[in-house]
Order: sequence, then C-alpha cells, then structure tokens
Amino acid sequence: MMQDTFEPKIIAFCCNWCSYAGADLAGTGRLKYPENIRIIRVPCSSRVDSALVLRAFQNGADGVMIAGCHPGDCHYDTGNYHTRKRMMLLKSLMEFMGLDEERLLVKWISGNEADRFKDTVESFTSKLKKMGASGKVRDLRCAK
Amino acid sequence: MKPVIAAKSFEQLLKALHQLSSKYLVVAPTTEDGVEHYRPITQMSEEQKSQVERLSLRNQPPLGSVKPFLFPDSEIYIEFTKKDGKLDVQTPRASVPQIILGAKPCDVVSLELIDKVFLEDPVDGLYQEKRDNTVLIVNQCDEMGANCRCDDFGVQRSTGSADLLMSKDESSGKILLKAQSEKGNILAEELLKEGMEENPVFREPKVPVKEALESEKIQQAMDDFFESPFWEELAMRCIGCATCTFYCPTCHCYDIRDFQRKEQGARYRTWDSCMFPDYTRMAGGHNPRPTRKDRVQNRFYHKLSYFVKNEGALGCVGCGRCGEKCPVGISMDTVLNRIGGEVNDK
Amino acid sequence: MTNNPLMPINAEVINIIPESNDVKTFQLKPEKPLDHMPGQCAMLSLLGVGEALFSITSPPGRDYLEFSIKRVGKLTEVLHQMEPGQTVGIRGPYGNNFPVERIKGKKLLFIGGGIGLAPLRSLIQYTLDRPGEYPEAKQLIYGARSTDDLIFERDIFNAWPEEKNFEVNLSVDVEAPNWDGFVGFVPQYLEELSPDPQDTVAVTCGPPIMIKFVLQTLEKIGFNPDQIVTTLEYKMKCGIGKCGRCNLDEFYVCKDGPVFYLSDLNQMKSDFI
Amino acid sequence: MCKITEELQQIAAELLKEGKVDLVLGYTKGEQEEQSVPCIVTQPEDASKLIFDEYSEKALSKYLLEESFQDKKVAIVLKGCDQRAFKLMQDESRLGREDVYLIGVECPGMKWGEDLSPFCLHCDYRTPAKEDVDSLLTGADIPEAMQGEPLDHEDSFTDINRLEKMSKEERFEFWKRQLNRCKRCYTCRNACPVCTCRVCVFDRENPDYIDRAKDQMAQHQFYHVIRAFHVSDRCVSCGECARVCPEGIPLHLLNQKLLRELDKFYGEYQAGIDEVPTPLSHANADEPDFFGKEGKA
Repeated sequence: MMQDTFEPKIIAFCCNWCSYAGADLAGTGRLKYPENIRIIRVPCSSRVDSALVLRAFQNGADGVMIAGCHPGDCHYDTGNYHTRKRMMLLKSLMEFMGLDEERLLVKWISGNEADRFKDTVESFTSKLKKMGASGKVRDLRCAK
Repeated sequence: MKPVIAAKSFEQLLKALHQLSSKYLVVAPTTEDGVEHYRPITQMSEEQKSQVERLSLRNQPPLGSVKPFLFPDSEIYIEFTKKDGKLDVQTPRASVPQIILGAKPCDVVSLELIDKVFLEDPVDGLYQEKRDNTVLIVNQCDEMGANCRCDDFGVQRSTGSADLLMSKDESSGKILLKAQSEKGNILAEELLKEGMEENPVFREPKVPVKEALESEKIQQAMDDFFESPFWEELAMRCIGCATCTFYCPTCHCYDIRDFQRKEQGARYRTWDSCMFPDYTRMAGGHNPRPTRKDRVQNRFYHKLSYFVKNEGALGCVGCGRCGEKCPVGISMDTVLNRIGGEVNDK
Repeated sequence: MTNNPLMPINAEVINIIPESNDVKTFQLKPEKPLDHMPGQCAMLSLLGVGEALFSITSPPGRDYLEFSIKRVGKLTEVLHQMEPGQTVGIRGPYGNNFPVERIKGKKLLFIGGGIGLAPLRSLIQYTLDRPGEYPEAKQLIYGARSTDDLIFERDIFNAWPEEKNFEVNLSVDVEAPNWDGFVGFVPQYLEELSPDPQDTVAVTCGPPIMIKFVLQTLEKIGFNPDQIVTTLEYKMKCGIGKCGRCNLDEFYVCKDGPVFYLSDLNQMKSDFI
Repeated sequence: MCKITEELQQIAAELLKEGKVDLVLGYTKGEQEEQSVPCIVTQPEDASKLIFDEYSEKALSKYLLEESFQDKKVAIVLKGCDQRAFKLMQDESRLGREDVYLIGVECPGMKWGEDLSPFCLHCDYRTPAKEDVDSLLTGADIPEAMQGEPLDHEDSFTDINRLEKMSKEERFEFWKRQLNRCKRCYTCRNACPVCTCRVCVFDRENPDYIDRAKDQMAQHQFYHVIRAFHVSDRCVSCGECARVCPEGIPLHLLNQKLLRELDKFYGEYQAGIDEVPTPLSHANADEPDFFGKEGKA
C-alpha cells in the first residue's frame, strides 16, 4: 500500500470520566482531529484487558489507543494504576513476541484536555501512517 | 508383474520427487525444533531435508501422523460473500494430488479405519477426494519403536492400501520401490522418467509376526469392564486436555463452524475432541457426558468397543502417540493391561 | 466439488407463525423436496451464523416442512428475526422415525413438555391423517412452564379436541388466571391421570429432566419398557454419524436415533439422560 | 529404593490405615522408561506403589479442585513448587488447608530429557517450609549441579536473553514458527497448577473469538498471550507448561519474561511464598508511570 494514501484504523478505548470527556470537548470545541479513530467508551481504562487489545488488532486495527485519567485522578481511585501496570506488561510481552508494541498507545487525557486529545490522535495517526498497515495480528478466517 | 524401481540413493529419490512438485504436493517426515511432522518438501530447509531419510526409514512413526493431509485440522467447504442482500456462494478448489513419502504401516491402517467411517454411505466427498488424490509411499518397519504396540493391533505387515512399498538395500544403499496400485504404477512411471531405474527384485523386510489381539474379545472384555471403579480412578488422573485425540491417527471427530466478517464469510469443519466438556454440551446447558469419567470412558470405549461393533475392527493401530504425549502417562496399555488382567482373573 | 453431504440446499421461508414468547414455527419450502417420516430431523443453517439440528414438526405429505424453533442461542436468535421470503440452508432428513408400523392398532399416549411437542406433533398429525391404520383411542398429555409457553394453540385448543377419540390434557407449571387445566409438572399429571397401559404405546418428548421423570412414572403406572418410545436430543454437527459427538454407546443419536424404545435404552451402558 | 520413597510409603500406609485420609495422591512408576505418573492410592496395601524421584514433575495440587476429589480427605505429595501452587490456591480461598494432609518432599531437581530443568537450576525453594506441611520428607539425592547457590534468572533462562538480542522481525519469525505448531489442545492450560479459573474464557459455549479455523496464527497469539498473562504474576515456576507441550513450544519463556519484567519494575515477588495480593491484583500511586513522561498538559 502506498504510504501517502494509507489511512490507518485506530481503535481508541476512552475512559468515561476523563478521556471520553476530553474527546467530547474536542468535538464541541470544533477541534479537527483525524478521522482514523473509532472511539469505544469504557467505564475505566482498566476495563481494557489484553484480550480486547488483541481482538482489536485481529479485527483490523492498525493501532490501539487506551486513554484514561491522569494518575491520581481516577474516578475509581486506582483503576488507571492497574492500566499502566498491565499495559506495560502487555507491551513488553508483545515486543518479546516480535509484535509491534508501538501500535499500542497508552495516554492520560483529562476531561479538559481537548488539545491533548487532538494532538495525541494526530501524532499517533501520522506515526501509524509511517509504519504502514499492521499485518502481524490478523484474524484471517475468511480472508481471501 | 508389479514394477520395482530403484533410486541410487535416498537423495536421488528426494530429488526426483522434488522434480514432480509442480504436479504433486510432496510431503515427508522431518523435524522442526526437534518435533517430528510431515511437511511439504518444498518448504524444507536443507537441514530439514537431511532428516527425511532417517525418519522415513525409521521403525517408529513421527509425532504428527499423515492424517492432516487427508482430514485437515481445518477445512473450509463453503466460502461466501453477502453484498447488498445478495449471497454469492463458492466452494473451494479441488484438492491437488499429493505424495506422502515415508508413511508408516500404522498410519496406513489408520487411514483404512477412517475410510470405514468417511467412505461409508453417505460418502464424505471432502475426504474421498483427498484419499483418491494421495499416493502413499510406505516403508515397513522391521522392528517396533519404544512406544509402539502395532503388533498387538495386527498392523505391522499391513500395507494393503500403500501405493508404493519402500525399502533400503543396505549393501548398495539403493532405495527400492514396489508399486502395488494404479496410482503407484503411475508414479513409478514418472519416477523412471526422473532418472530412477528398473530393478528386478524388491527386498522384502523381515517383519516379525505376532498374534494380534482379537477385536471381539477386547470388545467383550471392555463391555464387561464398564462398571469397574477403574474408570473413576483413571478419570481422576486425566487432566482433560486433548493431546491424545489430536495426535491420534484414527480420531475422526469434527466440529462445524461459521464465521463472517463484513461481507466475507466461510463455513468450515475443524477437528474437535471428545475430551472437551463443550463437545457434548448443548445450547440449553444440558450435557449428556457431564463428567470427566464419562469422557475418558467414551474415548476408550469408542476405540475398543463401539468401533468394533460398528466397523468390525479395533479403532486403534497401536502407534503409541497418545501414551507418549499424555502429560500424566495414560496410554492404550493402561486400559488394555487392566482389561486383560480382568479377563484372566475370571 | 464432489459430493459433500454437509452441503445444504436452499429453502424458502414461506410463513412464520408465532407460537409463544420464544417459539416460532417456520414453514419452509426446500428447492428439492425432502421426504421425511414423523420423528426425523433436518439441519437448518444460516451462512456465517451456524447450523443446528431441528425436528420436523409437520407430517409427511405437505408441500412444506414445518420447524418449531425456540430462541435459545446464536442461530435461533437470528432465525427468529427472519421474514417470509428469505432463505435458509437445509439438509436432511436425518435419523430414524417413530415406529409407525409397530404402533399400528395400538392405543396411543403422547406425553410432551414445552418445545418437546414439536416432534410429537408430526406423529400425532400422521396418525390423525390415517384413521384407518390408527383407529384406537389417543391421548395427549402436554404441559409447559406457563400458559404463554404452550405451543400449537390452534391444535391443542381447537383442532385436536375436535378429533374423534382424542383426549387432550393440558397442564402448566404455575397457576394462571383463566386456567382451568392442571397445574403442576407433566409427570405429576401423568400419574394423576394414570392412563391404562393395556395395548397402549406411550410416546414422549420434552426437556431431559421431564423425560427422566415421565419414564419413571410410566413404569410406575404399569407400562413396560417396550411400550415406551422417546426421542433424545444430543448436540449434533454432521447429522450423518461421522462427527462423533452424539453417540450413546455405539449408537449415534443422529443416525440410529433420535427415536428409541425405552427397552433399548435400558440396554445401554451409558446414561442416556 | 530412596529414603524419601520409603518414608512416603510408610506415611501413606499409616494415614490410610488409621483412616485419617481417604486417598493419597502421589506418583508411581509410569509405563515408559524414565517416567513417573500421578497415582491415587486408597488402600494401605497399595502404598508400596508410591514413589518419588527426579521424574515426578507433574504438579498435583490442582487435582484438589476437581469434582471427584471433593468431599474426600486427601493426602497429597508436594515438591517446593507444588506447595507454592497449593498455598496460592489456599490464599485465594480456592480450598481450605484443614481439608488436606500435605506431605512435603525435598525435590532433587526434575529432569528435562538428559538435563536438569532450568526451573530447578534456578529454584531456591526445592523443599516446602516445615511449618507449611504436615509431614516433611528430606534426604533426597541432590545432583551436583544443584548443590551450590541456585542460578540467576539470567543464567537459567538463557533463551530469553537470546531472544531479546534478536531483531523484532527475527523474534516474530521465531514465535510464528513455534506457535504455528500449536494445536490448542490446552494441555499447557490444564497442566498449569495456577490456571484455576472455574470456567475458562476459552471453554465458553461457541465463542466467536476462538475456534480451530485455518490460518489460526492470530488465534494462537491470542490464546498464548492471554494464557501467559493470566498466570504471569501467579506463576510458581514449575515448568509444567513447557514440559507438557506436545509440540515442544517453549511456553515458559513467555511466563518467565513477564516475571522478569514484574520483578524489575515492582520488586521481586514469588507467588505462593510471599503474601498475597499478587503484583497484578493491586496497584498504587508509587509505581512507575511509563505512559506519562510529559506530565499533565
């Protein structure tokens, strides 16, 4: 695929209390961010486990983004501490298995950080554009 | 007169078969990370190719049997596209002719046992097509491997449906092939064109003959043994994995699944294992074989009793793979020794 | 592709009749006719969703096949959303059938529970269609969880009670307003009614737990195992005795069943329920 | 007969004779050479079947969760790693200590083919602590390689170092080749003494995320990542996953890699020795934040 025409698909799991609000604010503030992103609202970033991340890649995501509250701000006190622990492990396991761990992005974005949300999506999109399509984790059950 | 042909060396045979790989898928036993399987020779590294002779002529089957090439672990039989409410259904291409080099007598007999199930009316066309398209080059073992029990199951000399018999002449290093079927004849002709020569004699291996178990006796002993507390003990030891069934060359159970993403979809059948609880568990939650004892018993009874009643033969060829790979050391012997003992006690 | 017995043919959905909250009857017209006998089953499938075995609930000789299907899983969920004019995959018929010869001239007792009336209906209608061959008295004992769960209302309330020599007894598990029938479980009702076993054959189908107690009750009220016929339902994938999972001893329920005499089931080493 | 086997047979016979237990779960000689297999003894006279040697690898503790072991008084033979697994189940309230009679044994190190298992070379908990078991049998014949200090993690699991030095693409190819052989027989899951979920996510009724379709690489990755992850911090380093894999896939490398990472960032933790909670079942503010280098915007 030509690099300049490649539009990566990004699945973004956004925590209900901060990052989803941040994305919402970006929208109401008419901040323009790449259309590559599909947002899935989760009650807390710690809801996202390794299975969800892998399922997203299997089903065609080129990048997966997990956005939660800043450490210390979690609505449930410790949710995002779990997130960072698990996702660090998942990233190192992915790297150890030769998978592209840089396609998994974890970011803390609060409810008033519309700009940060926009910047994150923009830089992640352009990084994935440079990397090209992901092919290492793909569900090929009905691929021709 | 059955033609016998000879290759100067195993290397020459392998080269000749390589030449035919545009027409046939040629598979042979080799190792990968120390694990023995049949693999297409075109996909082998030089190191892997060097393993083929040893494993082909060895008196012991590789870990993986030839079954996956006739009854694949996964096989799509309907592909479809659903677009704008229109359904377009395709069936996948027909299978390609294939040569299996270095098949063992136990695996050949295991295919004959699967034939009894799949080729009985209604004939399983998916299997039949591959069976008709497969040329088996078989070498007879002249001794038994460490975990083999083929003598008990009477398969040591059984090479009935082998297309070509293979043996090595130790003095000259020649590899001799004797065709014994139409498919075998055709392949022998083709190999002659690839530089192999005609040979007047085929060296018959000296296969020791031992009296085999009588299937009806085993079946009767099994049936008498059904209520024994032995099964509960065995089930307590079994950890419920599917190793025994997935490496068994005679297991033929399968599952049928559908998958669809967006417009693309497929229906396929895949191996399944009677050791898994969800094998018999129904959508409503009812399970006619709810305990591990039921499942362990069913596996052994299927092989040693039901198969005899339905197909007239024991459903085991004594290849020893299940016992070799069982993480808790349960083998066919574990049961056979017990029912044998039980029968004698009476 | 060579002959693949797993390959379905198309069948058009010509009518869908809602039976209860979670049961609908589908009238299907296969592109090639499937000749079946009462008690036999067929595989219905939707590509991309799945395939499952259902008993044929219409008697032979109609120009359509009927399947009464309860919404319990992935496939049935999608089937329930279908509309007439759409297509499903079908293959079959599979299995043996009710012993229509052996029960000739006998009094017939049908005992059904919930969706278990579906296969019985095929046989009931078959015998009603042939009064000359099945002239003796017939009785149906049918129960469901609640009045809402009774299926084939047009048959059990209207058509069948009108038939000569056919007694219909209905029950529900829980009390309901305007219900003057029996309240309780089918085996209890059976015991209360205690039909005369003389020259009678009992045919039963229902959820496993009901079958278990119905069989006990039947024997208690004097039926011999060779007077009792039941149908079994196991998980099935191929329908032709090859995929392995539905065996009961050496018999495959899809091929050698689903209809068994209790006298035969009693011979089995494995528990059948 | 070695000392431990002798004492084990005595204890087992006594326990059964006195009716203190209904059965003794231990090892006996297998049908193959150099093989010991799990064994259940219910009669005192059968206690002589029991043995303990360097092939008694199978972790027995998980059997206790099986239905057929419920409502029975069980005596069980535990090596160090098995006792860790037992303790973990106990700490996680999966079973009660009082229902079981624990026979701890000093482990001489288990054989992997000709060699000693790398787990055993690294192990510093060969023998269960005296206070954790009801009887402790010592006096095993310890091979020379295991007599000194146990090897460092780096030195026993050298394959991890080797893989880490490879390029990402080489690593991907390595695991692709290995995992391609996986048949998903679930032997690794069923043999693992800390894989104890009541209903496994892979045993659900027809899940659409896992089956045995062609081109299953993604599903193999899915299964093995989740398996390694689910037991990562609870791994007792017994080595069963790698031993039982019929395809010889070095599954333990995934677990040990995760353990190494956990130890590096959150301090050393040994499941079944140290107190619960296990590292992944709690989290707090003081732990390193890998994803917030730029701080709040």
